[in-house]
Amino acid sequence: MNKIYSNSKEALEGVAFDGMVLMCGGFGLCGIPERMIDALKESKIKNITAISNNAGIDGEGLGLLLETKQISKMISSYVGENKIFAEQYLNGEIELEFNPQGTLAERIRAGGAGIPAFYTPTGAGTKIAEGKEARQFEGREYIMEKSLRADLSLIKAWKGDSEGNLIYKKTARNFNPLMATAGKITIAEVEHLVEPGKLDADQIHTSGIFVQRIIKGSHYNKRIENLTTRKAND
Amino acid sequence: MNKIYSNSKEALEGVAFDGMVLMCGGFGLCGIPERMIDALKESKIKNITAISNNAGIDGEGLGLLLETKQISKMISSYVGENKIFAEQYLNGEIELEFNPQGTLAERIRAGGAGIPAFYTPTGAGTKIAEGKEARQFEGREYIMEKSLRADLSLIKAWKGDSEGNLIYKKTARNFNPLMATAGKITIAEVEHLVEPGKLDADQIHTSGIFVQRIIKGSHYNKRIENLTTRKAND
Amino acid sequence: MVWSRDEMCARAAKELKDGYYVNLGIGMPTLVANHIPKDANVILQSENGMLGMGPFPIEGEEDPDLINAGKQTITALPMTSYFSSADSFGMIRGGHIDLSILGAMQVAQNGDLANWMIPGKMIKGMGGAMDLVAGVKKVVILMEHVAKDGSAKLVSNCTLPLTGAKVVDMVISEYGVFEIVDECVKVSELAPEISIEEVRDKSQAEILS
Amino acid sequence: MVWSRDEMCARAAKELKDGYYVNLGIGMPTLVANHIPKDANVILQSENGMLGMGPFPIEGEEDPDLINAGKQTITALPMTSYFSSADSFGMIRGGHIDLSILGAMQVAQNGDLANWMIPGKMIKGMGGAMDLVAGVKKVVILMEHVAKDGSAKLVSNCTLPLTGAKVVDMVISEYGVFEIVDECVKVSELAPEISIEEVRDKSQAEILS
Repeated sequence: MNKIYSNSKEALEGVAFDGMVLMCGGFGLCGIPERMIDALKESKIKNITAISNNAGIDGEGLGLLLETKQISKMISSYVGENKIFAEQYLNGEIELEFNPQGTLAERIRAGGAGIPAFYTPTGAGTKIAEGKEARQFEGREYIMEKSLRADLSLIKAWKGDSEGNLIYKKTARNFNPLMATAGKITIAEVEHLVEPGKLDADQIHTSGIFVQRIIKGSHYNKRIENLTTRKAND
Repeated sequence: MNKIYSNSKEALEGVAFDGMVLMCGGFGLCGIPERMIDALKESKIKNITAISNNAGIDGEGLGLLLETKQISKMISSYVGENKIFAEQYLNGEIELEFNPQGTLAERIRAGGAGIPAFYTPTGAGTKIAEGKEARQFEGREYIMEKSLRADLSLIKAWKGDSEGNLIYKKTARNFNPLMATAGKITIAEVEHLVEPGKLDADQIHTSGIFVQRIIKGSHYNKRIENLTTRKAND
Repeated sequence: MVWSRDEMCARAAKELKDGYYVNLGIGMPTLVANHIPKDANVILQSENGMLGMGPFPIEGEEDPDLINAGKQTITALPMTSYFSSADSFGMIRGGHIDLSILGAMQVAQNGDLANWMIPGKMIKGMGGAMDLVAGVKKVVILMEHVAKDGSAKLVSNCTLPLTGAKVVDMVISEYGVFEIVDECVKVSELAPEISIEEVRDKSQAEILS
Repeated sequence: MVWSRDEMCARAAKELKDGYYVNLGIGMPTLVANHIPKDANVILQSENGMLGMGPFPIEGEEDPDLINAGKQTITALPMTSYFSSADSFGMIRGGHIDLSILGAMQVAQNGDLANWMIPGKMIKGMGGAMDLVAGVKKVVILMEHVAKDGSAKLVSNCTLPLTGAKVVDMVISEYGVFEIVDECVKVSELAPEISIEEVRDKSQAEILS
């Protein structure tokens, strides 16, 4: 069972299709699968429902797939800072479902863990609760949220081995480990691809069972959205 | 905010009381908080509801608290291999609630994560489903399970720092990280206590926010229940 | 001639395909690991929080922090990863394990399984069995065809409390291999010189050829 | 004399007690970090998956893999830990964060908060705000007392879509500090030379002394 593919285009073969539900890891531009997004752009697959915390920015991340109008619906918690998205949304070209960030994360985690639905206090008594079941537990109001799964999850890790075991770096972890569990097919893109045994078994964040395909990515942009620094003597 | 206590008896002071709900980490005798169990035995606290995957064995783990009749109810997935427990159960001295192991784990995880209830396929159509709400999602039957929290969680880790950050070792991890999140007070017992910065931030399994008190344990028995070996040339 | 326990395990091992993630139950199912073909990369999960379970340790090399779900000392492999009980059962419940082999007290022809409790007897608990049968893609039961008291274990309806409803896909006993399809038991393979009539005689379930 | 933005942040920082785990929202709340007393060990959480957030990096030392929820480059501390978004919001929703400081468009006297959406305008999304107000033990709003168009922000009922119902515990504006207790706004502290009448004049909510 070889999981290693030589490049992102090959990794995408046979698992991407028009109308698919896609999960894409990352928070802002931090920890996004840059090379797999490139391959998805090249594939010209369209009518994608994209589940991703953000929509990238113009020219970066999922912003690339918005430019080519490959995405028809987004499920996100925050899509600010993206002019193309705003344009397409106001034109009615793209559908948008907002989820509170924690609800989005938990729905994905539930999808991967075989939990079809759960109750959360988040959004109770707000617009988000409309059309959802509300229910009291011990005198507090909660709403029922359903799990999310994807036909394909594209995730980014720092290190991976040929078995699909993954380790993430710093805040580039974010949604990646959850999405790895919720994809019918998960493709991991890693900066360093190593032999099994090179990763400490206690430190593996995503077990290989969740990863069907893996590629070593390269030429990372890792663009910074809000470069913020202080003077050395602050 | 000093979290370090010099021994298990001090760590227990003011946070254990008759009738409390206790979570105790470990799977079998692997990864159990040995020294904190000793302190609990010494405390003579009684009428404890103990949430723990197993009940220890005679003379080890929660078995110690069974000997002294400090436990009045257990919520567990498996209590085999414990004569005292069987005796007390058949005498009606102790109440027992069986949870499927994954349901037990998920109820605890939910308790720590602010999820009051969730649906699971586990146990649908069995005795376990009796008295619980059943519900179909996409044509399959699920049952609703409620979260668990504890007044006090006693957990065991391999390494910890003074901020309460923890790293577990091998299969001694098991229920410990979940129980850390679900205790109103969590006391962590570690084999190695280090300064902050000595643990790699990417490798920390339990963030310090979940740990209110920490002790360095010692004199570990780490008894093996089923010693199983093979010949060197097998 | 009925299969020996060893032959039953060997037959069960044939269900473990290259690349499969597998959970083996406590008891006879654990022994199936000894029969996995060398050329098949089968990865064993242990529900106490480990993927990539290795063989038992050489004497003196046992580690009390490294046990399987049967609380036996085991070893790790280069591809091993460890995780919490919540993550482990997320893996199981979420349908990521390809196959599980478990023992049984009774299997009904509709796939109902009873393997955890005999009313009136001291109950040890279901451990992870209910989660495994609810979540794993394919559930294979490895069991003696008939109970020690002579009663049939392959039955039309389970009389013992269920571990899971309509969860069993296949039963392997000393008499052969039986698939449960559309709530019927179909013979898939018989042990040498065993006739379907013999199987029917030892079963209370309806056995289709 | 109303407080300056800096004074407002300094006042908000007084709510951060030694040992508190705190989440600071994007914008003015982020600046509160600059006013944390040196002797208080306040630990900052960033909901994108970090506990123990350090200061902004020195120029040239920024790491694109290390950002806060505002997507700003930041640094780690010796006690820092990283985790997934699911674990991060488990921490938030589970009530483990002691205090959160957020901005607002409107706060109602019953504690309702509106800070994510103006109907008819392009919506950016609620991000983690709804989870924070639902899960954090104490929610403090740091805001200008009156909107740019002159309308009151401290109101009897929110007219904008809610971020959370009955979630606000305290409001800090340039006019003072206001506690929301039993669905009433009570003055807790006033900026120098500010009278309660001035506050009432700038508010649409009923203000109790």
